[in-house]
Amino acid sequence: MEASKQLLLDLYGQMLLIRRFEEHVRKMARSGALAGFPHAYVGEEAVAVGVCAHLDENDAVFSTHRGHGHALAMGCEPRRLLAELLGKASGYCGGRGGSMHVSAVEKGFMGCNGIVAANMPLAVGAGLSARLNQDGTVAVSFFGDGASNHGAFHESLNLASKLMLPVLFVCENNQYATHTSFESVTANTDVASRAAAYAMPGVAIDGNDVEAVWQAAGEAVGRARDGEGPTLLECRTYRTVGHHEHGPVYGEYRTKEEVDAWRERCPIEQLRGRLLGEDPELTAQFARLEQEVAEVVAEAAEFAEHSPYPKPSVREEQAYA
Amino acid sequence: MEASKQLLLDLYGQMLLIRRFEEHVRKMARSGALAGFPHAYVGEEAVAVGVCAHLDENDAVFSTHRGHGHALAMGCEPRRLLAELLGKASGYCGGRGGSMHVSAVEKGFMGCNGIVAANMPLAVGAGLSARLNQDGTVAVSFFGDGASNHGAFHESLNLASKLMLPVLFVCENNQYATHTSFESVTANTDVASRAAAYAMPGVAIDGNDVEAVWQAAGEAVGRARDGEGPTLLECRTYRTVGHHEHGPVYGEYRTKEEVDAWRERCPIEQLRGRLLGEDPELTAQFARLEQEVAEVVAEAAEFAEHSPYPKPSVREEQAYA
Amino acid sequence: MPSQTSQQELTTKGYTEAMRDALGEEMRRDPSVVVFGEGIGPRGGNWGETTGLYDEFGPERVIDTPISELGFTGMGIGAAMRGLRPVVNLMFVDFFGEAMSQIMNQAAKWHYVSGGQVSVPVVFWAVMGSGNYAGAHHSGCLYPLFMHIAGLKVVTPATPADGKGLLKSAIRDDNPVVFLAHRMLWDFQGPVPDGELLTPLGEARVVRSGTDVTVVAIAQMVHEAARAAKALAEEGISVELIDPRTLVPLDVETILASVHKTGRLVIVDEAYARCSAAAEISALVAQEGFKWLRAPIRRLETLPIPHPVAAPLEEAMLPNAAKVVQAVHDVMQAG
Amino acid sequence: MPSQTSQQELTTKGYTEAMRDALGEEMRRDPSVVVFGEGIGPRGGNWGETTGLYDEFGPERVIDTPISELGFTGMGIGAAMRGLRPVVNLMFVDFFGEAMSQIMNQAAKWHYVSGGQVSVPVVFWAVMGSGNYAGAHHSGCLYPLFMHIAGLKVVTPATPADGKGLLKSAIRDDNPVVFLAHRMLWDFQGPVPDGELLTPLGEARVVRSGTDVTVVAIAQMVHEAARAAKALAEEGISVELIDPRTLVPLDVETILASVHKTGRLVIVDEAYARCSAAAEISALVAQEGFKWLRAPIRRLETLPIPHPVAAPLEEAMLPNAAKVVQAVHDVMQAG
Ligand SMILES: Cc1ncc(C[n+]2csc(CCOP(=O)(O)OP(=O)(O)O)c2C)c(N)n1
Ligand SMILES: Cc1ncc(C[n+]2csc(CCOP(=O)(O)OP(=O)(O)O)c2C)c(N)n1
Ligand SMILES: [Mg+2]
Ligand SMILES: [Mg+2]
Repeated sequence: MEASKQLLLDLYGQMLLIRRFEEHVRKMARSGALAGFPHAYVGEEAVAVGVCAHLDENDAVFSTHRGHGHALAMGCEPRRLLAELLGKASGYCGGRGGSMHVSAVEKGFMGCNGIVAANMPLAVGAGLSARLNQDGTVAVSFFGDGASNHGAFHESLNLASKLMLPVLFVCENNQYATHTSFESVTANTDVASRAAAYAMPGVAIDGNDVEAVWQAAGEAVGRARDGEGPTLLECRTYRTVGHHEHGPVYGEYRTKEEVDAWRERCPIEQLRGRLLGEDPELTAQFARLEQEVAEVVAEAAEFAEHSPYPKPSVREEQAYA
Repeated sequence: MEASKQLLLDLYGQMLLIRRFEEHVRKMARSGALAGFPHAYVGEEAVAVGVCAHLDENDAVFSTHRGHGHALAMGCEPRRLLAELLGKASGYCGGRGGSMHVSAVEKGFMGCNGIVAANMPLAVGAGLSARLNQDGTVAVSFFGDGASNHGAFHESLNLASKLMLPVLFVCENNQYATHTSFESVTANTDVASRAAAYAMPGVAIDGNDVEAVWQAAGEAVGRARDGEGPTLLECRTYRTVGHHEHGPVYGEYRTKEEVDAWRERCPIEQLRGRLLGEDPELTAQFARLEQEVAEVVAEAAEFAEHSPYPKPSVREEQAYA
Repeated sequence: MPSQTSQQELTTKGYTEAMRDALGEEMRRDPSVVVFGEGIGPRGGNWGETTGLYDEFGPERVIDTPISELGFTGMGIGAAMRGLRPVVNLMFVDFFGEAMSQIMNQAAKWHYVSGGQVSVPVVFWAVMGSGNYAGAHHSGCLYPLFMHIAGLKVVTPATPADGKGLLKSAIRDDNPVVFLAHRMLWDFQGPVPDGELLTPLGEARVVRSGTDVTVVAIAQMVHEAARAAKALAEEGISVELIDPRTLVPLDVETILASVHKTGRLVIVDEAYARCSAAAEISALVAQEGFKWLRAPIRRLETLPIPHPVAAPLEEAMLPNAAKVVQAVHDVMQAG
Repeated sequence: MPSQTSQQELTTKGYTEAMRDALGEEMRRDPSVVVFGEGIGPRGGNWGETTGLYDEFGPERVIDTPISELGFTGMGIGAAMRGLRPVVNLMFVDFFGEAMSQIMNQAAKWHYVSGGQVSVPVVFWAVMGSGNYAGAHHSGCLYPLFMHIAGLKVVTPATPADGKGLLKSAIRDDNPVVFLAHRMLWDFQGPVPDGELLTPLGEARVVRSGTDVTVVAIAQMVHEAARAAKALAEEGISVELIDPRTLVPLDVETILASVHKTGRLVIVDEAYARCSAAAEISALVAQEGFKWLRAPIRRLETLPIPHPVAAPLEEAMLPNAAKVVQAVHDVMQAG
């Protein structure tokens, strides 16, 4: 399966949107305009974009604490996403969710999650629902290398495999959990190899190569939709920013050199370089794209900033369904 | 490593004691003389005996809901064990623990456990203590096939392997968890193979062959004491009685034929046959052993039955240390 | 008596059987109802609470799980978020510890936090309670933990009729419901209305009317308290006995109205005392019904120690009818 | 003021710093004290609560763990059963859900059930509390869950001195202790006695003496209540403010003695209302101190909804000084 130029350009555009959106979020967080500790997806865009290209709003994506990229890749509106991050009434959840709990069910985006690894069993449940309803949808759990050491990983992979559920387990192996290197706390760091413990296919791919992600995810999603069960996809990638915006990008737990080397492998720049190499004429289109994305983000910022907060009087609405 | 005849006779005696002890417990449970739902170890004696032969009271054995065999193999007194099962003051725990929670710390027997898989992290902790104190002890977690699907398995094996702790994880794969066959709920039923997910040696052995268990456990204990880290031992065995004494032995979830076939492979009878084949003179010694064991169990029964219950007034003693 | 049943015929049924009926009826009515847990397939559950359902509905809807409470509880929650109505059978409430993360951080929160985009119609079913010398790992009540967590409902039926009527309502409820059946009632027989029975969550049952003292009792303790009330009646003390039936939502009105009438309150709760349902009921009455109180509010509860297996110890730690009689005497004397 | 400190010099310290001092001192004193958790090694913990310890004590005693709360909590318990004194850092109390099985079924039970053969000297340390718009998964208090479970102790320091003195006592205690530090006090500065400081578990602190109304407040709420008490003093209302400091064991005597004096009780608790510490305190007083009460017992707590991120919503759900003032006015008017 090879991606067409048009598709690659589309994926490029999505990655760029995530990058620029996150840059705005980071700026706001560091200035104090955005409360809390947002976890930016910078450097890992190819994973969300490559996987979600195979999904639509009928599928079910369960995301992490680092989930803005997944939300955007599922087609969430930047303005309502940003409004939610700011706790505004116009956000997807009326300002209740914020960065770590935003969901947009109409987009198949079932939510970020503040509890590491907790989304895996949820995705299994969505897979169960899909199988029972024979509706052809798939469920995706994104999770980090850190999450792969949680018991939920073990139980979820076994359940999904034994019940042959349409689930994708996408490990975003960025090699660190906060400031703890994966290697320092993990006996077997080859996550894909662990799929064998669940009689499930496990595939390791370059998570900074959006076409590779797109290809592997396409096969896995195809198998899932065909009733052939789950797949574990390990995408090896890197976050080139801090764990969150109030911590260091490097120093303490990793070197500037390491971060710089991965910045060289930026998924967006790599794709851009490759496409330009094939077709130098694209320069203008890239410039246009950059402009468009900047406008979308600026408009979202404008919208979010000027949206009102929810009124305290609504605080107990929806306490129960 | 080959076991001497004397050792094998010793292991035989221990298995016999467990068998006769459990037969007594079963009888009491079915007559109502023993309250609750004791889980008998009948058919699996070779595992406890083969492993515990390498341990002494300085080591730390963490057992399951099916733990009388482990307790006896660690040298617990049958009388105090039985008294505990009956909730008597003379039991190891003063009658508080009963079958599923009895411990005898002076014997290195850290306790049965009513929560499946919960003993695995505890054994890791004991291993940590051993490593820190450099005391040369090892920790053993016994657990069932059913327990191997619990998240605690995953987290414990990773922790023990990464920290290189002196821990043995002994899976008693008797193919069922209550009435659920392992195969019906498990994607990969080759438990030993799952050790690879934790970069740990995994060894599958015939759990009804006490010498095989003794050999494999000896190697694993040796590695642990030498600072070479944990091992996963999968002992394939079978319980030839019901899950507990108020459920069926066969019917519903397994056939009489299957149970009978495994009874043919009784670890005790097998060893007896083999030893007699090598030395027919042993007949008299076996008869003597049988007699001795019967006396021990009878004496234990007498003791336990006539021991008083704890007084209600002690109910809150030791609420806190 | 459950409210909608005045016209219905009654049949004597067992507590377990009544709950099994409820589950079967709901599965027949609504194809989105599924059940899973350990040994609930062909085995029919640890107590026969699902007997026959596997044969009727098959392995797609009656799913035997591995011993993975965290995983299959989360599976129930995720399935509920996607439109199913799972009944997750966790066997013993003591095993909720395995799945606590999913129950307290996922099930309880998504409806509110999503701004109402999703709901989580899942029932967490288990058996609770002591009285069987089962020891420290199979005797807990633990409902106070779930009462404390915002977003959950908590149900504790004391009769076969309530087992049926409340379970059906719990399955139809759009919120996560912790549904705890008491082990000592397992074979308890009682009249159950034939046909449809939907007992609303949040409505207490006045088991017995009275004028001298209000006794609120939960689950198995309802029967101990009823025995006590009968004995007290013979002495001329008139007890109003209330079974809240659901602890969240709690029918405070019925309790307050009773205390208004009697001026005295005794609460009989098999859970540990600290931060218990009894503590909550006491606090509500001490705030809202203070003006009617003539005597201290008295709590009767299980002593705060892990459950010992020895019969004399377990019996000594539990409330029972005799202790209720004593407590009622105490409050009658106090004011 | 902690009891043993009358002779000691005071130094102004931060809350975090004081707890770090306590841990360092105990590790220096007793080689069996170890600490583990996520990012508590070279990183020094999420809040700097272990900064410097890795360098001083090395990776054998300061152990960075994988994200395996169930596993490493159980590892702490097993190690404690074998003689170590682990401080298990669980980061946020919300993550106790992952490890609940080990905390409630293992740590809490082994000492009693073994008939005293083993003890389980482990501290479960975490940060709790709202006030920072962190949302539904990082804002819980949850101490009522641990109070309910027999066998655990529960500690909630409100000042740097108590952070130090109670943590040292918790580490030396032979029981499992849930130790919860409040996030909003992170940088809070206060006087800490120099040198050894062992504040006993089970001794409340009377923050302010008064005669009109007893206010019991927990953790961060102590500071809100203190502000309220100051404002009320200006109106001529004399508040006796009590910080229980440890919720198990709870110093009921100090609370009862105060209610005896004032006849009125307001409880300020940031946890959810149902089955809370406030409920427990109310129930204890409604039973043991009823005769002294002149007015209904008033609870002030966080509304029972998952924590929303939006600032106006979170603020509206929490108790604060203004609400305490209002509640005190209410009880003063009531009787
Ligand atoms: C159960 C749980 N434990 C710990 C945390 C705190 N925490 C938040 S993010 C994080 C690191 C996660 O690492 P990883 O899974 O690799 O994801 P990444 O941040 O690298 O994307 C941790 C430990 C949490 N939120 N939930
Ligand atoms: C966490 C937990 N879940 C469920 C149970 C109920 N239970 C007790 S024994 C058992 C089966 C255990 O199977 P396995 O681990 O294979 O051990 P075996 O009984 O075969 O020795 C189950 C499900 C429990 N005690 N704890
Ligand atoms: Mg990571
Ligand atoms: Mg088994």
